[in-house]
Amino acid sequence: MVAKRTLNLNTGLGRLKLKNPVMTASGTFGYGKEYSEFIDLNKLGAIVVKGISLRPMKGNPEPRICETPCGMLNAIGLQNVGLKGFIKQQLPYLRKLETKIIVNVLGNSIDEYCELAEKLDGTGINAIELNVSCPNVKKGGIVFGTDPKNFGELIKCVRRKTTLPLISKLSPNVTDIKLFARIAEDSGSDIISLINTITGMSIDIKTRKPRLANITGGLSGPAIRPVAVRMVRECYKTVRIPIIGMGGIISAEDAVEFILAGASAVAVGTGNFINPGATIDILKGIKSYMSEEGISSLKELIGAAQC
Amino acid sequence: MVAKRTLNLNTGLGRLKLKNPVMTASGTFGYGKEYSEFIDLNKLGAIVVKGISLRPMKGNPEPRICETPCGMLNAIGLQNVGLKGFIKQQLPYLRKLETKIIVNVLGNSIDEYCELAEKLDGTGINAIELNVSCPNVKKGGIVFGTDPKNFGELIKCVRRKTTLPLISKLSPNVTDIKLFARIAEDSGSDIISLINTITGMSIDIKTRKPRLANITGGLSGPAIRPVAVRMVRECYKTVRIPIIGMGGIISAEDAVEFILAGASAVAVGTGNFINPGATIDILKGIKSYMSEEGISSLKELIGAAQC
Amino acid sequence: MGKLFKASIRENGLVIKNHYLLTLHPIEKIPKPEPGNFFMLSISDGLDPLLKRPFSLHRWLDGDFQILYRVAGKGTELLSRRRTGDVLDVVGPLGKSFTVNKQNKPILVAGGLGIAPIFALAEKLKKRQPALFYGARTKKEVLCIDELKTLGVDPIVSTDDGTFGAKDNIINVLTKYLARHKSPVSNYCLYACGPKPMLVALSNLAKKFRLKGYIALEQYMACGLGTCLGCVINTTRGYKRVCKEGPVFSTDEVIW
Amino acid sequence: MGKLFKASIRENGLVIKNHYLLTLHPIEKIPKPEPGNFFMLSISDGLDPLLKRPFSLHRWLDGDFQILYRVAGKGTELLSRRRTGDVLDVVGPLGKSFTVNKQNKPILVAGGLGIAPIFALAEKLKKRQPALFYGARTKKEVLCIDELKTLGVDPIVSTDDGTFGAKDNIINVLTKYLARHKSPVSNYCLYACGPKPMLVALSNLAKKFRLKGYIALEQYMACGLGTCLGCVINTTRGYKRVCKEGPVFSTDEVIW
Ligand SMILES: Cc1cc2nc3c(=O)[nH]c(=O)nc-3n(C[C@H](O)[C@H](O)[C@H](O)COP(=O)(O)OP(=O)(O)OC[C@H]3O[C@@H](n4cnc5c(N)ncnc54)[C@H](O)[C@@H]3O)c2cc1C
Ligand SMILES: Cc1cc2nc3c(=O)[nH]c(=O)nc-3n(C[C@H](O)[C@H](O)[C@H](O)COP(=O)(O)OP(=O)(O)OC[C@H]3O[C@@H](n4cnc5c(N)ncnc54)[C@H](O)[C@@H]3O)c2cc1C
Ligand SMILES: Cc1cc2nc3c(=O)[nH]c(=O)nc-3n(C[C@H](O)[C@H](O)[C@H](O)COP(=O)(O)O)c2cc1C
Ligand SMILES: Cc1cc2nc3c(=O)[nH]c(=O)nc-3n(C[C@H](O)[C@H](O)[C@H](O)COP(=O)(O)O)c2cc1C
Ligand code: FES
Ligand code: FES
Repeated sequence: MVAKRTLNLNTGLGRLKLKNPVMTASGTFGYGKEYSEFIDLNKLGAIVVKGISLRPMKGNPEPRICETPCGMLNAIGLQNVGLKGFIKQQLPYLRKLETKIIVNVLGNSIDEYCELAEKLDGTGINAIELNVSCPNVKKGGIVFGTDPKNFGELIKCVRRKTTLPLISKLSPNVTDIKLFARIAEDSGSDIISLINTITGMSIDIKTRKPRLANITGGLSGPAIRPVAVRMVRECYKTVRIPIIGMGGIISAEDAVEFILAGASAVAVGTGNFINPGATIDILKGIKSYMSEEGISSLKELIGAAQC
Repeated sequence: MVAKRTLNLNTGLGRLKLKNPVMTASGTFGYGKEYSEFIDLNKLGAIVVKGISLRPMKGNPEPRICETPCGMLNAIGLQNVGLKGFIKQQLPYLRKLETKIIVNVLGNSIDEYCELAEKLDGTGINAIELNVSCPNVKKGGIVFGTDPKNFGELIKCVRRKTTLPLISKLSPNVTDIKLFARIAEDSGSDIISLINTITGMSIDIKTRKPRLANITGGLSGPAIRPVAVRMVRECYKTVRIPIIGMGGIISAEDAVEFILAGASAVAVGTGNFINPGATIDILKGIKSYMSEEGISSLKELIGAAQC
Repeated sequence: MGKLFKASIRENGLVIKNHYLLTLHPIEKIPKPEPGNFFMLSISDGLDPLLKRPFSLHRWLDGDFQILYRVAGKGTELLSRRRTGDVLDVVGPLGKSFTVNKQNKPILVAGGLGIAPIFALAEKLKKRQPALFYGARTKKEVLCIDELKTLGVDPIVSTDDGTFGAKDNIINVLTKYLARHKSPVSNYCLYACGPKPMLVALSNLAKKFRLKGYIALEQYMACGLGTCLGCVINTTRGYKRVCKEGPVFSTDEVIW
Repeated sequence: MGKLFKASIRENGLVIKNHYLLTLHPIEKIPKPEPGNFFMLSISDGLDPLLKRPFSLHRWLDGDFQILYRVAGKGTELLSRRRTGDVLDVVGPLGKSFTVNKQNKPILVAGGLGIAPIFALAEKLKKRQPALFYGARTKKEVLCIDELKTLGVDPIVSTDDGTFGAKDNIINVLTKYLARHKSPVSNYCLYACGPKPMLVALSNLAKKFRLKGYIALEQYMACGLGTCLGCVINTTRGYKRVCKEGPVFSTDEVIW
């Protein structure tokens, strides 16, 4: 037993220092405000906001979500207020919080990503996360998340445009996630985060139509956790840059599993929907675990799985 | 409403004709006998037996399985009695059944697969399924399930060695399943079956050890169903050869979902563990569905999803 | 406004086939819900079903509250098996309630289980003697009649098979009523909940008679809090979240 | 031998902290289970937990049967919340039962909750006056003493903290007993269930005294029917399935 007050929960994602490892996953926490009724946002390690594009996006037609066994499919289609809207309407509130603010960005071209990165530099946010893996928007154009060449080029270009810590978010819809982790590292990413959703589909047998208007969607939630843990472990064994682990985390036990696998921080996604207090419950639970196991610093746990 | 006795459940997997679309998934039904206490095996469309190798295999150390949210991980390591043992001990019983017998085979080299195919030809079985995607056995050697070149070569070679209908079982652990479906078709497969398990991992946070002695295992069960349905649909839109769909089928509704997505037959895997009568319950449920929806022939449902 | 709390089941009784009345006792004090507000209820102690399910306020009983629900699928089926004493996780009250305009005469319209939230509104507005039009498929599915009468609200009922009230569509009945009471029809305000075809017909009616109308909509939900953007419907102002900008919308903004 | 059937809960009562006695009433007639057999029980109406959980026969009550279980994790936690009247899906009886040799004098050994199946064996063998050695951590965790006495079996108990019986490890107690009763010790046959370290010690003991010994093992299971090959343990004859070749194994065949 270690007294809880002497626990050191700090975690370093390279230059990005967090007071604790519990973050939110992009797209599942709005722009933060909505959850302030339920939890003290200042207690979070970091908030990652919904993916932002240069211009506002309308998103996909409805229905956009459906439940699947221990998971859900979503095809939101990246509806968002656009960069200007975000900076004007959302950022002032977020900047007042005593937590790190990470902006998830997405574009249809390398230029768009670069412009986003450039314009976000100096706005007071703490890091940029590249969403290259969103399976829901299929512009005829370029695929970034599953094409190694495009993926590397994108990161290299964005890298030149920002001094902020750069997080590359990896898609699980690939044969070899290690390859993408290595490219992210080699191309100048400070951090990788994984996993984004796995592409799935569900059909209503009465109407014979897909349950989502978009036909396919991204699978998230506890169902995908074993896949996510495996991928985090693979990446941990492959690269030296820190990892943000996510995919089906709903309890402290789940979060610890990711940390043992090699994640320096964890993000809670679908878990926020099931329990709006999930992030804080998880933070408390991690502390209890550390205290019970006699571990005083989170760092001792990162990657400590015996395999 | 269509009277149940006039329903036509026949389904053609090319030359392989089944009296109904309900099959068992390899490795989840033993060699059939064990389930004869629970169901009438003669009512099944087909039985696919546990993967057979040339020589007996010991399998992986234990623990070999663990439960995950709405799914399970397994790393059996392809324990089996070997080809001779199978032909001597298991086949006589199976051949007496009034259902099709499909043998799932696996090897460490193209030669081994070819020898298996050759020796199974003329034993009275009805088809061979190539297990190229088992994620649990990692012989330093060749990867078949996730390498397009090896995959195609393997099928071409085996094709020359057998006159039996040839089923290629696809691994979901790939960036583009359509590519593998196309290669299977072009290389002489009569049928494709999908999906095999998705590679996953789980860590016990008390012991800090992986829950499986093999570290990683294959994820199966309802958790993976949305991924499987999506992949079946993608393949259905890509190739003309028939598809056996599987991945998380535990009820008739699930089976119908796969058929609507494009499967000409479905295989029940983990569902057999949850309910030893699952296959027969599913068969009955498909009949009820057809009867209620006024569909007299299964063929009308295959691929009939509106997308 | 919403809160995460635990509530114990006081009663979960079968009302008619497949329909249950659930009385919940919040273990801590919760903000008073208004008609049109909803709650997200956890169904199971395990992970299946995973997501909470949304249900409208049916009745507020001074701290306790009631939900009137129908077994529609897996979640509601499992909910119907929960028993007195079981404890559920609940988030709420959530969403926008019905906008009540003091000037106008309220006309309430319920189709089928749309009576669940409309009853709450009838209770709130009882002093203003709202008219209540209530359509159902058949007599057996007409709910809450005695309770409505106790409130002093005497509903005008129609059924598809004529086993209770007129054998007519409730929107037809309402149309005839409005035609009869033509002057000054602009004093009326419509408040409705029910199946989509009924709400479409009602919206057309509101347009035709130039009436203000408010309708409570349903949509698949994940968070219920406005963060997942999963529950949108299309409106004249773009996609709007049923859980946040709704579930009550104005008839003239929804694009069907 | 196994059968898929539904059973309703007659009682699911707390015995001591975290331990419950579940009495199940099969809705149809089932084959009579033998000591060492087990049943696979579905826990939930949903998909979580997904797999059935294995539990040993504790007592056969002329058609009904009992399970004595401990809350070990999620599945057993949820099982402990099921109530009288709930219906569970069950598969069983499964596995190999204890091989009872008429010539030998039976010595039963239970560690902790190993008493669950050992009790069943004691009941079966009661006429042969088996010796029963029963180790537990502390007095509060010593179960079934009165029931054993009713059978005419007077257990020799030891606890880790000495709050009941000797303050000793039960295998030590047994060793001393065997040393005292040395001639003719080869007449004894051991039957045991308990935690792994106890079973290892017991196996060594059996070897030392050249006794036949049978032990009931546990392993994670998916099917319980011998088809998934998930539940193996290593033996002198290679990997063997606990659900099919076991759960009862001979002490000399298990490779620890
Ligand atoms: C704001 C709001 C208030 C509601 N109030 C009530 C109420 O007072 N009483 C009541 O009985 N029901 C109400 N509903 C509907 C209720 O939420 C669904 O019936 C329930 O979620 C179905 O869950 P299930 O698991 O049983 O069904 P599922 O198995 O998930 O689905 C069964 C069927 O129900 C439909 N469905 C599922 N979820 C929803 C949903 N969120 N909204 C609409 N349809 C859905 C599905 O499309 C499907 O056809 C309300 C819904 C919303 C959004
Ligand atoms: C043949 C057999 C007979 C059994 N008889 C009894 C009995 O009479 N009474 C009783 O209380 N328990 C018995 N068990 C153990 C019981 O099956 C497990 O405690 C139960 O499955 C745990 O489920 P859970 O979901 O609560 O735990 P989980 O959350 O799945 O796991 C909690 C802990 O229990 C362990 N565990 C899980 N499943 C098993 C398993 N199948 N065998 C052993 N350990 C497991 C896990 O490793 C973990 O440490 C028996 C097991 C077997 C194989
Ligand atoms: C409704 C929803 C919206 C999401 N939107 C985004 C997004 O805008 N950008 C992004 O990178 N990931 C997005 N994600 C993916 C999550 O951030 C996360 O990677 C994924 O859901 C897995 O974590 P989980 O299982 O905890 O939800 C979204 C996920 C969900 C469920
Ligand atoms: C315990 C177990 C053993 C399996 N063994 C094999 C095998 O020998 N050969 C094979 O091709 N697939 C094997 N599989 C994969 C299944 O055939 C099937 O593709 C997969 O489990 C997905 O279906 P499900 O979700 O219905 O189980 C095995 C699966 C399980 C769970
Ligand atoms: S349910 Fe998540 S935004 Fe409405
Ligand atoms: S549990 Fe499946 S073989 Fe034993």
